[in-house]
Amino acid sequence: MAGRIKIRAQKKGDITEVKALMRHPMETGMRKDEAGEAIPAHFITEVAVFHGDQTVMQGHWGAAVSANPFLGVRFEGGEPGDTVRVTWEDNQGGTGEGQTTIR
Amino acid sequence: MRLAGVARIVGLSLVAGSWTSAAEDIVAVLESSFIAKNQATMARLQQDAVQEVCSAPRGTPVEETVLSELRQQRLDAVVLPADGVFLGDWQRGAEVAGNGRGLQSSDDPTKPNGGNCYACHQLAPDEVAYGTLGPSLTGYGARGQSEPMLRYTWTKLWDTHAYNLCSHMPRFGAQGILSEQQLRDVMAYLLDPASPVNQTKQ
Amino acid sequence: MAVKGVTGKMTTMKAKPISRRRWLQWTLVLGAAAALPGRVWATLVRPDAAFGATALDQALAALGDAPSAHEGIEFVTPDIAENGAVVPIRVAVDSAALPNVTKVSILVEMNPNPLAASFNIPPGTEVYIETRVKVAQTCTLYAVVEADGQLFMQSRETKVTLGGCGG
Amino acid sequence: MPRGYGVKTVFLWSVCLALSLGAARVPADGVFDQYRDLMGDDNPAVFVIDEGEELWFTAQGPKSATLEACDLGLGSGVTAGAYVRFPRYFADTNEVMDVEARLVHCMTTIQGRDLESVTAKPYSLRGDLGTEIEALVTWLAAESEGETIAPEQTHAAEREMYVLGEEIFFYRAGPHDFSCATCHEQSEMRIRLQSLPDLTSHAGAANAWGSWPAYRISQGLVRTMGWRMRDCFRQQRWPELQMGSTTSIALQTYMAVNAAGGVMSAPGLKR
Repeated sequence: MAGRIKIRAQKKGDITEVKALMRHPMETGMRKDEAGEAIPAHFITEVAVFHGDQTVMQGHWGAAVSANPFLGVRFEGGEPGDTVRVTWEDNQGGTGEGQTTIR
Repeated sequence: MRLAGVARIVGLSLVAGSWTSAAEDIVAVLESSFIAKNQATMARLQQDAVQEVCSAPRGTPVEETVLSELRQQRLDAVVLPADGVFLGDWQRGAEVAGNGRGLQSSDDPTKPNGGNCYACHQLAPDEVAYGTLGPSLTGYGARGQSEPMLRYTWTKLWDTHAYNLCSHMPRFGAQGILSEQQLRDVMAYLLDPASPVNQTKQ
Repeated sequence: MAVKGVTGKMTTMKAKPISRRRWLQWTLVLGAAAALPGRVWATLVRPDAAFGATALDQALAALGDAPSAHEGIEFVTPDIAENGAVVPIRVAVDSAALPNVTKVSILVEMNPNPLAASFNIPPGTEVYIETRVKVAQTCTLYAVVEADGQLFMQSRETKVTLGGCGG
Repeated sequence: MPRGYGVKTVFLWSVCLALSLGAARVPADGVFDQYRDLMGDDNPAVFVIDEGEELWFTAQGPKSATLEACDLGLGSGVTAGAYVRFPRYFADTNEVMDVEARLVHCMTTIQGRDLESVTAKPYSLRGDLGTEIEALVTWLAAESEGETIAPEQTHAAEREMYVLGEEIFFYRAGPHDFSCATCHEQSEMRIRLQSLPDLTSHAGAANAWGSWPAYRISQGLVRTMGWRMRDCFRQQRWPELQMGSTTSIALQTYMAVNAAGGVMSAPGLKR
């Protein structure tokens, strides 16, 4: 089940700024639901940003990244129309994917 | 689920006649709109004399005699501490002042209720998360611990309506929200010179 | 099921409400995900020891030797957070003052597991990270960067208050 | 219908909108201005808007119908600008309804779903990502983005609902003698650091009414005004307010009429 990612990539001078919002609960495993049952840990563990087929950033995340995570990165170069893609993987084997083109 | 049914009935009566804001009609509407949840029972929708008088929308006049009579009743009903000991432990008082729980449907009824004083008042100058609905009580201890001041402060906590009818402040003693010991501890938090309330800002 | 693709001109004035209907002019790419270019992060090992650490010094030790403070790291966090569940942070490193940074890690001292996230920065990518982390209680946050095998850091305190009406 | 992102087709939304913070409520002395600036415009409510839109177009219930035939007061299927006219009187039910009540009506009539199941869990509990009602109301609010708040007051029942709403607003009850007015009758006030809009004033009501539903950062969820009132009553130590009940509709009428003329700017972003 691919989670949704919303991305905007904007050329600013000689760098490209990428902002991404990801749809994910980022459960720490320490919270309890109304019935007092622990809600299992469910959080993004790996995230990556690509410009075309080049890796722009790659991160490891813990459960302390906020729910519906936000990520902002910048890389040198990139032309309007180029593809920018973001992907993630979580501790339950779920994946997320989003793609846009540079403005 | 009485959603559609009851709303229709009330809707009809709305259309038929103009709405008279007699108390019974509003209680009927409230009872059709809420369901009991844990300790928050439907009985809590019923008003007592103070609540009824103090629920008049702004600008609706209430005769002065009614107000003064009720205020006197509240004053007479105040229960001072049994052994005349007004001050408890300010550390425990600090906990009561910071605890916003108690008597909600989501609260554990076996745990002590909080006073949530910080919701509306500034107290210890170093605590930045304070409310502004009530006056600042920082440095309250400077008022000293004379008998009248102890009785005044106790009465304000027990039932503020004894002095200021229709105040927004809950009746911590009269409504059984805080125990006598908790009230003593809050009194100490306010009046004890060692309490953070009476220290200067770091 | 018809899904309306909507594009529209976006006003970027911050004060005015920016609406969904007046989105920035984007091209809408619909279609199956292109094949992932190899398991790129498989080559980079997740620092599980650091993520598992339950105390700040333990997490730092797992990242490398003790970091020294460095002015070249700009670490921005709010002085007071409206809620500890979402604390926006920004790390930016001036590569002239501190060159060859390859990794940025964010730690929150009083969290059950202080290490919140770590980012690998390949050449050609600015050392610039914006994200949002959970802060369990008022404490010090750390931005730790690795350059030429050495750790440097910048720290800031963020206050987390009991929000709302306290209940 | 699987919740949230259980939708099979992979949506490569490449568009990220910048939902403004709406009329975010910050204490007068701006203690959270820096925090709000750092948060910027990226409001996760954008996902919930999409999920609401998808639900509107998704066939459900015994009649396996979508909600496209639902009349929100501007004609069946008309969603743009519908939210800002609520609460309003509907001849087909002979009732003044809020958005939540009207959606429930369409679900039971057009889709043939039973009232019990549709209203069993209106609002997310801890650990959920969002309920159907929350997503639909969020999308409908976004469909009124920038519109002028103009609740219907032409029908006698609508005007009387306002009078009832005002009366309930000042009704003090429960162990703490709280009413809505206890906290929402004065401007520039706050509980701890939580600012309190004066809902008896136009400015305060427009600010509040125009920015709900809103993404609550403390919960990672978009919450509706219906939920906001239910949780307020919980803290007032009252029993539990029912979605679409007369009290809920009356209070929203009181707020919306006080807010009339203001601008809708939801979903907002709140603590």
